[in-house]
Amino acid sequence: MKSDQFREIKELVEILDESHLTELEVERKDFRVRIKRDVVVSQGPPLPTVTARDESVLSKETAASAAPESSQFVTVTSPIVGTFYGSPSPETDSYVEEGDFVKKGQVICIVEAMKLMNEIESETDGRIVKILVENATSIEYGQPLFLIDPVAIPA
Amino acid sequence: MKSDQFREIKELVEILDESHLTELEVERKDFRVRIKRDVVVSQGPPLPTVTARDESVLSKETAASAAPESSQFVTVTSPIVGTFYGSPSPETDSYVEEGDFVKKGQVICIVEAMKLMNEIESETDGRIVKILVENATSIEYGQPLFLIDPVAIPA
Amino acid sequence: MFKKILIANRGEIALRIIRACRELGIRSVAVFSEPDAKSLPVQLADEQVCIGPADGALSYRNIPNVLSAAEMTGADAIHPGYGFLSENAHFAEVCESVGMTFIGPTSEQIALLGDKSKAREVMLKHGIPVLPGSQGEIQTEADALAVARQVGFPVIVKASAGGGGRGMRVVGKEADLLRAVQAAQAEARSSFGHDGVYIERYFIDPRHIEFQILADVHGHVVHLGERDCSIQRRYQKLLEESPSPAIDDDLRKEMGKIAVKVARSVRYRNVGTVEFLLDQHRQFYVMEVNTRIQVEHPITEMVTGIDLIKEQIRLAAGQPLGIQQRDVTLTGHAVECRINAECPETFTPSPGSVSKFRPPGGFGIRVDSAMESSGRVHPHYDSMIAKLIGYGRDREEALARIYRGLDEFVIEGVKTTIPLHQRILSDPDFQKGHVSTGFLDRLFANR
Amino acid sequence: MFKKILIANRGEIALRIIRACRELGIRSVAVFSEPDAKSLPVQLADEQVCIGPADGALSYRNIPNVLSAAEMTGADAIHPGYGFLSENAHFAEVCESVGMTFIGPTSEQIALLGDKSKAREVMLKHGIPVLPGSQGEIQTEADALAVARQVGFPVIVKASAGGGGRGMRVVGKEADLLRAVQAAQAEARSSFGHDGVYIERYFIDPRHIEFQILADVHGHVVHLGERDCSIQRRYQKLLEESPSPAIDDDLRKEMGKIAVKVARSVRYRNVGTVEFLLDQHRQFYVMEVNTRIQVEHPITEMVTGIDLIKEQIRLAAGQPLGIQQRDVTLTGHAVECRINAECPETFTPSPGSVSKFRPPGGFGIRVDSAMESSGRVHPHYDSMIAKLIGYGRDREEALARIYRGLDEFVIEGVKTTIPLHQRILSDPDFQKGHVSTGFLDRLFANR
Repeated sequence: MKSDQFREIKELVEILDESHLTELEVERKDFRVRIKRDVVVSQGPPLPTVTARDESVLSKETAASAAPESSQFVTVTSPIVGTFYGSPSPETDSYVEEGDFVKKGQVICIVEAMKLMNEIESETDGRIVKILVENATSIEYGQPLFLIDPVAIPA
Repeated sequence: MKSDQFREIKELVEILDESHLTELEVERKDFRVRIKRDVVVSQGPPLPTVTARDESVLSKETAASAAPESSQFVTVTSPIVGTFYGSPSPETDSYVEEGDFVKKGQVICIVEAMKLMNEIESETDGRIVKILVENATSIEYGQPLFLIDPVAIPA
Repeated sequence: MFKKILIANRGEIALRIIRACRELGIRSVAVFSEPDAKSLPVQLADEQVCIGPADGALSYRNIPNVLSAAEMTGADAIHPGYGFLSENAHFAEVCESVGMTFIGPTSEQIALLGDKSKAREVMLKHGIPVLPGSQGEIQTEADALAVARQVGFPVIVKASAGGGGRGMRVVGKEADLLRAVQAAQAEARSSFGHDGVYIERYFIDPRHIEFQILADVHGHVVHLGERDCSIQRRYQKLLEESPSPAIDDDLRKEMGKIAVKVARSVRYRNVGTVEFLLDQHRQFYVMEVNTRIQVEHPITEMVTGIDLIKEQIRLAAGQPLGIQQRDVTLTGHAVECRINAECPETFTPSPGSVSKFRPPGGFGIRVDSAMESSGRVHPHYDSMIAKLIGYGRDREEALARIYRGLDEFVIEGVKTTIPLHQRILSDPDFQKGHVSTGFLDRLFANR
Repeated sequence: MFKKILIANRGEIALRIIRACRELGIRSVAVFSEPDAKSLPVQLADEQVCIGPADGALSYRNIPNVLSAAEMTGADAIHPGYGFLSENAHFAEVCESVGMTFIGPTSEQIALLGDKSKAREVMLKHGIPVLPGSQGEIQTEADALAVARQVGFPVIVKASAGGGGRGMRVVGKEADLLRAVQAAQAEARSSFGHDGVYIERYFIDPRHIEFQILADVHGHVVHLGERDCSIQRRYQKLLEESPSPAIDDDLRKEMGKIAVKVARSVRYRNVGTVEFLLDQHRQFYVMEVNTRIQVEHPITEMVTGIDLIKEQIRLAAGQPLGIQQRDVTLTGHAVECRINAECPETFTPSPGSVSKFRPPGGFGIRVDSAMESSGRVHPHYDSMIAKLIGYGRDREEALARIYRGLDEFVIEGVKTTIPLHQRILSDPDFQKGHVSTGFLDRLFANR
């Protein structure tokens, strides 16, 4: 995180702290901050808590378009380092498309590592909101692959 | 000044800053902090100003007794590095004693440097509140030698 | 020469390798576990790939992820550093099979020299002085007794697959032998998955001396003199120096010849270290060969002027050694202190945030560290946070330098072994060069 | 040997001297001006005395305060560093008169060698090659014309008391001579209080080469080889290296002999530097002698292994030189980059707070600096905040090292000359060693 981001966080903490509200959230292109005041019964003043995330990787993928409200979604990340493939072979259809409904345990992509094809399964029932990686690109450990909305129900 | 003192000052600034008061003063054994908010007409929030002084040297001399309110006094500091003498020679009386009234320009001590005796003059009319240095001790540049109360008038 | 090297390691050795790459004009790829995302090597490498979570088994030891990262970045070689995959023969073999250069010896050499009793057999065959003991692993109880009687008590029972003090038992008298063999076998089985053990004569208070070896693929081998690593705590080295106060030119020549012979006996290539035990009568015995770069390699660099990591890379690329044995001279004296984030009394690790890190500088001081102010000591990994190296024209100057460097070193937020090093350096026996592997225990006993 | 040394300086050289004292077991006293109260040398010295306000004339150049501080702390010697009082003959004389050891040559030697035209006369008398020019100061206009015609144009008019480029005028043709002499005299009068000037032949694009000298009180003198300081901007050195790419063993022997002869001609003692001008035909001329330790002394330390500050202290204490000329060998190659807090394009100073300072480390990298994170660059003083020294087995390795070091160096909050050094090091002419005092102007002209 850059030092000017720290500065901004500090300012936000102060803004909230001086108000009577309990939560403040600011989101910008590649930077999101949420500050919350826990309503606690204590002897000291209420302590604000800060959650900041550098979402530059995420924002790179979602471009500047209206990003879905990601906090309610499940992010499927890559458990291995390798090459992402959305379909079993170049000739066949993709495992899933955006908007598709998937079941927990359903194969949603493969990651090739050392000539081995590793099938990646959905961790939840839900709707594929966003595929975050282009076909046939290199991905690292922990890289977000899919956003799934777990509360969506097929119409 | 120790780092925990800095931390304390920071906390105090925050306390004042979050209040609607204009001044806060805390005094402890060897440490005193005064924080003031200038009541200014500005577009930004009022800026607090900090004045902190490490009075460990002072407190060493004044012991635990009620320290005089030094901010109103003039401090005479040494303009040179050398040895402090309160009298022209070991046989003679001191130039001044605590409680004496002095005139601006009056010699109040000598500092010996490289065998030369440098007479130090009072910068102001007033009463010698405190002699801060023992006779015949080494002193560095800028070291406080006397506290003078410039508003005191001979009875 | 390689165009891009992936560094399958972390911390100071990853940074050390990145620096060498940069000086050679080779691009570097840092792989990292999640908690290391902001570490100095990750900042300073040309490319970065996250390969797993904090647990080293799932990241830095994760062969598929490391190799995938190498493939996807187009690296043509992997430097394993020390620890992690550096002495993993299987990893070296997989690298070989996919055409990725493993910067180190061949997988067969790693496998052979990693099996201590097999390595012992090979060396015996080549007339290399090894510790008196069993020829290969102990097969029967009678075997154990016969060997122990022959070499004389005390003896030490060691696991063939062992290292770092595990699977070892010192036995003072015959009555305790069989129980010790069984215990060592059990420990070896659970630690290394192989219960083979062998027996050697046990020396009280020897020196731990090791010779640095360089070998090219054409069979040309030189040694770069010795390092004295006698200051240890439970087989963990703390402070090393080169040259050794116990070794003169004649003994260096003699031991160096044996070190080179050891390398030749297995057609060794790349850098390696031959570890010796040296007794008080100038008798020496080869203990084992380390098939990787050592933590303490910088002291050899300081006294020889040779950059061992650059040489390692050049040798792995198939380049011939540019020097002959006669070109190697040891100039001056170098000492290394390993600064660990540990309590200097109890050696319990002290992980946490390093609020301030200000390394010393100036003439004759070298610092190899991946720490910086606001960095973190992670509980998942090794507690070493810096290597401080002091160099001088002679031992006295080197010791004064490193002492001054320790004095100047500011590390706030975690406990470190700096006070322990100051104690060692202040010890009259140490100052006279009278050290052995028992030194540290005596230092603690004499308080 | 001294028990306590007062260091009459600030910044990196004060820290350098404190480090040497610590390694020799000598107590150190830091004197400081008010804004330097929290500086690293003040933190690291054994004792501290405030000697004045920010203005150097009232603090670091304040002879009574410096001497009082030495007296009151019981110091038995004063190390002046470079700049400030280091070449002040009067200060050295006062030290001598009060029985305080001035760590440097005698006051007479400082006075003689500080008067450039007088020094020239002495050297001429001893058959030392000096630049063709006037014998002593110019007395009349006719004198000036006669000398200039004899040595041939272009000539340079220099102030006897000069230094750092002030009081100098280059004259290309006869018609401009007299006006230039008058201008130089006027500048000399206002800068140094003495309007004496002399004339020398002016060389276009020479190298600036200097030899390090060590001399003991018994008249034993050795030289420690040369430094090539040709990379300059307006007579300010920016980057130095040792050995010089222009000097082979034969020329080194020849110039070294002359450097030693210069020292002997004035019975020099302590450390000193003989500055030469070297033209493209291997002709060399002595320009002047610097009677102090130089900023760039570390590169000589790196290639000789000799700690110049420790030697300086030992020599001042009257100890004999422990080495003969044949013991001195230059091993490897060293480069120094002066990192100034300046705009790398315009050279305007960039004072302010250094929010982050993270020096590079590792093999072959040395950093001499008194800066640290949250330190300050004070507008009152020299803008140099660090010296980065790169050492390697040969010039190529040294250049790769220091380039890597510059890359790694993090200094936030002020502008620095790091980008300029990277440009110099990337220049093909520089890489080939083809440099002269005109190099930097050409680099800027060729953009």
